[in-house]
Amino acid sequence: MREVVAVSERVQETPSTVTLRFAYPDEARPGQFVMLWIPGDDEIPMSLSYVGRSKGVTVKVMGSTSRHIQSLAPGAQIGVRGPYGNAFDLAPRRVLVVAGGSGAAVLAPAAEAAARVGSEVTAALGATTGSELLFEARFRQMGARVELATDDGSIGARGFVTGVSDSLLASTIFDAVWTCGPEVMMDKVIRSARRAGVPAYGSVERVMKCALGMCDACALGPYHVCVDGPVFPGDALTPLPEFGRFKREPSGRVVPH
Amino acid sequence: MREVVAVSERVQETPSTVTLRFAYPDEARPGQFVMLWIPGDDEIPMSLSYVGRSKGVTVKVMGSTSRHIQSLAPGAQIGVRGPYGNAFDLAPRRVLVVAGGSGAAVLAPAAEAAARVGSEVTAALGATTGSELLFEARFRQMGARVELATDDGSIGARGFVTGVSDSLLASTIFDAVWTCGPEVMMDKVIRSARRAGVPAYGSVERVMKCALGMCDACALGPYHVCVDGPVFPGDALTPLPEFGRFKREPSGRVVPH
Amino acid sequence: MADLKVDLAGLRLRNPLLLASGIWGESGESLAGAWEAGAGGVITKSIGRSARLGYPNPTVESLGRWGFLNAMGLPNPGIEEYPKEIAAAQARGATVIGSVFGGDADEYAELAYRMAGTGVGAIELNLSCPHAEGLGSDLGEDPQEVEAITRAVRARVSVPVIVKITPNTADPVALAQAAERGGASAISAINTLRAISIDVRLRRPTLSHGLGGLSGPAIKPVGLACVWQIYPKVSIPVVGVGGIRTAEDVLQYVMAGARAVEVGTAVALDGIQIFSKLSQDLLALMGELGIERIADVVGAAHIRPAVNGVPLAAASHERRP
Amino acid sequence: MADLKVDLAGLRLRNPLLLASGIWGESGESLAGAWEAGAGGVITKSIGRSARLGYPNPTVESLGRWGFLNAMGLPNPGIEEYPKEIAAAQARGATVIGSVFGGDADEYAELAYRMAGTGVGAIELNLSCPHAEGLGSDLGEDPQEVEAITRAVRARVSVPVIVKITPNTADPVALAQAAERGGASAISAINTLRAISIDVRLRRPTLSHGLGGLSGPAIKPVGLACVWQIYPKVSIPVVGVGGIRTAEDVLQYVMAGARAVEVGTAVALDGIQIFSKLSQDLLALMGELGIERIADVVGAAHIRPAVNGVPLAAASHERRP
Ligand SMILES: Cc1cc2nc3c(=O)[nH]c(=O)nc-3n(C[C@H](O)[C@H](O)[C@H](O)COP(=O)(O)OP(=O)(O)OC[C@H]3O[C@@H](n4cnc5c(N)ncnc54)[C@H](O)[C@@H]3O)c2cc1C
Ligand SMILES: Cc1cc2nc3c(=O)[nH]c(=O)nc-3n(C[C@H](O)[C@H](O)[C@H](O)COP(=O)(O)OP(=O)(O)OC[C@H]3O[C@@H](n4cnc5c(N)ncnc54)[C@H](O)[C@@H]3O)c2cc1C
Ligand SMILES: Cc1cc2nc3c(=O)[nH]c(=O)nc-3n(C[C@H](O)[C@H](O)[C@H](O)COP(=O)(O)O)c2cc1C
Ligand SMILES: Cc1cc2nc3c(=O)[nH]c(=O)nc-3n(C[C@H](O)[C@H](O)[C@H](O)COP(=O)(O)O)c2cc1C
Ligand code: FES
Ligand code: FES
Repeated sequence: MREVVAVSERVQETPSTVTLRFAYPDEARPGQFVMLWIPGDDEIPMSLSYVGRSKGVTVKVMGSTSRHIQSLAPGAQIGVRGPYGNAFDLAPRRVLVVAGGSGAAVLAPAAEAAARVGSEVTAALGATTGSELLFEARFRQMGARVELATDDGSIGARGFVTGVSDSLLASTIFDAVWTCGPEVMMDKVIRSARRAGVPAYGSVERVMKCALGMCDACALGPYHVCVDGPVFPGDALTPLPEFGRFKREPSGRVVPH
Repeated sequence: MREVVAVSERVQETPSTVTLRFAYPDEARPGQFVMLWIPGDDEIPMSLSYVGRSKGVTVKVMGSTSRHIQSLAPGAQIGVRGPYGNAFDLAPRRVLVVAGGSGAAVLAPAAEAAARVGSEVTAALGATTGSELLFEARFRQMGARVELATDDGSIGARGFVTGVSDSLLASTIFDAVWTCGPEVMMDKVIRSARRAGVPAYGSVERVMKCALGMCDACALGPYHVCVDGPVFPGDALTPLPEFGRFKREPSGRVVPH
Repeated sequence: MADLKVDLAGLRLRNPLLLASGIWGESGESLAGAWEAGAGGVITKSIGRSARLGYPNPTVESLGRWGFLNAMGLPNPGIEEYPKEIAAAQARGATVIGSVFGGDADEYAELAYRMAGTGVGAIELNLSCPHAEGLGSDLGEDPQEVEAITRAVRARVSVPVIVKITPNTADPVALAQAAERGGASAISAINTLRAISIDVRLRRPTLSHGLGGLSGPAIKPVGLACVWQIYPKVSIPVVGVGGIRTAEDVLQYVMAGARAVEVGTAVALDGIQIFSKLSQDLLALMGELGIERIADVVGAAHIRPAVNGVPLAAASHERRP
Repeated sequence: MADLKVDLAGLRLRNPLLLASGIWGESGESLAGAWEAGAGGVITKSIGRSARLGYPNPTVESLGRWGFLNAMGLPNPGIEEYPKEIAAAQARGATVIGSVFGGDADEYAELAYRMAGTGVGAIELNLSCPHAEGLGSDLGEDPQEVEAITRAVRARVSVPVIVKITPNTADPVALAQAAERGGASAISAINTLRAISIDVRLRRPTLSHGLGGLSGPAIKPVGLACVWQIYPKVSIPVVGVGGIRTAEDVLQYVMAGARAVEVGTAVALDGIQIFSKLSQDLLALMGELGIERIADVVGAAHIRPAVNGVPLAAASHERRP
């Protein structure tokens, strides 16, 4: 059930990304998300980028609500319900994290938790440009090996992060790959991991309304992202005709992704 | 919430009194009552005369529903909800039990439980005639000293049971008196006990509908018999102008007792 | 220190928490007990012309923490007998509101007149009992009847007249407006929801009357919606009823538009201490939220405030098609 | 071995447990999933003429185990797009019932006609959405509209037409009888109850639309009462909906008069396994109670049986005034 909480801290992570912190009592695991309500505006799904007692979401501007969220100052009241969905399995000894854009928001707490229980973390982070690289310092702080890629080459390798992750997969042995980002990117990462014989897990996004497995807004093949996901094994995602190609708009109509 | 259970045993205790046994899971303490529903007929309050897992009620014919209950054979389905109300405090070392008519129904399990934890039980049982004496054997079996009185003198002392209890109170030291029966009788018992310096407790009856402390049908002075009773300290009962004199009919109208 | 006093259509209440009709309402001593336990006013059982036994038991079915089903069948001692109960409660200082039910406008008017004669602070017209054929709700579902009954009562009594409406309707606003046209001083909403429970082993309803009324926490969102709908459409005060068990429930009703509330089922769930508990908790909650007087936030949820400094007109959902 | 098959107005169902409209109903794969999880039939999301986004979030408010408030706002991809979803479900063998909503009789008829063209086994007319102005319930509260809409639909389609009625009415029987006069093959009851939830800290409703509909266990006694009232007053079958979560709930609805039931909120509370669980539990319960076929006990609670051998006429409560 929903709690109304006050924003305790606002951190501008990159020019387009802001983290809001707030106290929210329910326990959460990395990978899970909350429904975040801006009273008077929309309620949207947001992965938890911090899962301790002081929770956090890291929001990229996409449209009016995410812009509204970014404008919130400490003290602003927001509605939070959840956490919902499943989490990353924190077992792998050597994990490769592949993040595109705000995908690092959900992967950072998972990697942190894995590192805390002894996993070796390698992070491939991608962004359009250097200033948009999210949580680079946070990954370094947890002791991860960090490789960067930017579309404009301003920092790290020029081009997509899949280039970086492909060469990591070719050169290093991993027990799992975790990825979050645009679906075409995740699709590539999952396929490369499969070729390297490494199980991959991707966190996917679909329109969320109830977040309770009822309204069907988040239908993805036979799954409901809100309860069966958002984290899926790559082998479940790649066979889906819609993965990387189609999504449903809020009306339920299928549209290109 | 109500359970539908089957009558497991029917015992004709006296010509006018029948015990029905049935399995009912909820824990109960001696003094408490249940609401007993005869499907298609009324639902009426009945003290538990047996409070173990196999519970029991001991019913005297008063009108059509009690007659209907008495006609039930093993296997018959009845609705039971409860137990409701408070219970006798089982602490007294030496307890005098004064039962008029079916009053023994609720006093027997209380005396049994007290005897089991080491109380000395004395029982003064009264009835119109010898064959109507209820639970005499049961009191003897628990090791109680038993004194009898009948209106017609067919067994024990002739006259009201209050004669017997008065002389017991005069001759013996008790730590408590428990009584159940007609209110004029209980009123006398309570007053005698007070004179003897012994705290008395009486189990009283009023019309019950909800048994939940809501509908006010069982109002007795400032009390609701269903939740504040049915067991009251004598000192709470005797000051009430209605005790022994008035009751409310199902409409709520005050009528002579 | 926050203040719980409210003025309900001229009736001054020390707090907005009224004992709902039909709960602890048959005996004057019970009414007095509820008053002394902290109720801001006590509403009597609904009283009719002559004594009614009500339906045979079972008259109540418990749904645990969710509430109850009941079909009491309007038991009451009749208007001849009842004034002495009111007198007993008044002698102890209670603010009493007299509830009446009848079969037509004349009967309501006559009963209200006699009820007013006892010196009650207000009259509540039960136009909403969901399980008594030809009485209460059967009339209360029809706006024309509601208006006619209210008008007939209004003509006979000078104390405030509260019309209690049914949620078993397509349009609670129409009923409330009809009552207002008829001269009602206030609306109370809601009575119980038409409901039933069936035992599958016995293959029959568990209440002797079959149909009954659902009360308690389960119906709170429905009562709240009725108050929400009615409040902006009438200019008389609204009294909220249905499922109130916590101070937050009270404040939800107040913000939906209620100037006072009635508490029924919670008395069975929590005991009569519910009144002092609600008062205390309400004061604490008001303190926490910076609310000084109940009256200050009546209907507050209807004013769409700027949230977090962002005026709502700019928010996305007011723009979407 | 007890048998769960039922015939609903000519539509053969392998069991009486239908997926309620609006739950898992936007995608053909979800419908197929519910079918494969054991539903006896699946009802689509209510479909309109063209794509509707629905209301902005929050569209749902959880009340825990009691159920939900929702005001989805009838999101749907429109009747142009939707047939491919139905085809996907049918390709997996599902018995599909197509739900439609509209703004007037012509629109309902047109939509039903196009829906029937997809080969659905039956049509359900959503005349009962409590939170969409000018659609659904606004029409469905008026018996004349219900009759006219049903008649218009009946004239265009030959499959069974189920009319889903609202509980937000004084008289569910009048609505059901209107549907029957209009040519309905069956009645389904109920849709959600008009309800709201308010946050006292934010001083505003928590659903973006304000008013919403209450579903889930909290409303079971109300849905059951509607079925109980309607069953003896129509000669077409009734489908029970509202708060069903256990086999006992199902049997209560059946004994109140339902030939089949719909399950909505329980899918969110218990997962889609609810269908196989209900089937198994229902078979076990029927075995325990000596019931061979669902059809044998439809409406059984209306027949006052002799209890414990004592014929009811002799029982006291039938004699009391
Ligand atoms: C499980 C999950 C976790 C997410 N985690 C994050 C995160 O950590 N950080 C982050 O920046 N973003 C996250 N998102 C995406 C975020 O929810 C959308 O960016 C946001 O809803 C956009 O809203 P808007 O009003 O700003 O944009 P709009 O202009 O309304 O829409 C832009 C796009 O956002 C998507 N969107 C809109 N409404 C919803 C909705 N109700 N549910 C899902 N998608 C919607 C649609 O694809 C739409 O085309 C997550 C989404 C999901 C499903
Ligand atoms: C707490 C309590 C415990 C009781 N325990 C026993 C018991 O152990 N054994 C026993 O034989 N009797 C007991 N009674 C009394 C029993 O409930 C009544 O005798 C019974 O209700 C009579 O019903 P009837 O239909 O046979 O008689 P009716 O002809 O209906 O009425 C006869 C009298 O019974 C009383 N009565 C009727 N209906 C009710 C009702 N709903 N609630 C209370 N009293 C009613 C009235 O005083 C009435 O005048 C108890 C009553 C109470 C309140
Ligand atoms: C046992 C019982 C008896 C009731 N009797 C009456 C009555 O006589 N008159 C009336 O107007 N309402 C009566 N009601 C309705 C309540 O006053 C109230 O409107 C309803 O129960 C909803 O409030 P609650 O959820 O707080 O109980 C009765 C309710 C119950 C539970
Ligand atoms: C999220 C949600 C969406 C719904 N959408 C529809 C709908 O589109 N059409 C319809 O007729 N009923 C709709 N309903 C009502 C359900 O079909 C059902 O009548 C109601 O929820 C009561 O059943 P339940 O308690 O089993 O959920 C919806 C209910 C919910 C909870
Ligand atoms: S968001 Fe409603 S089913 Fe997933
Ligand atoms: S029987 Fe209803 S209050 Fe006691």
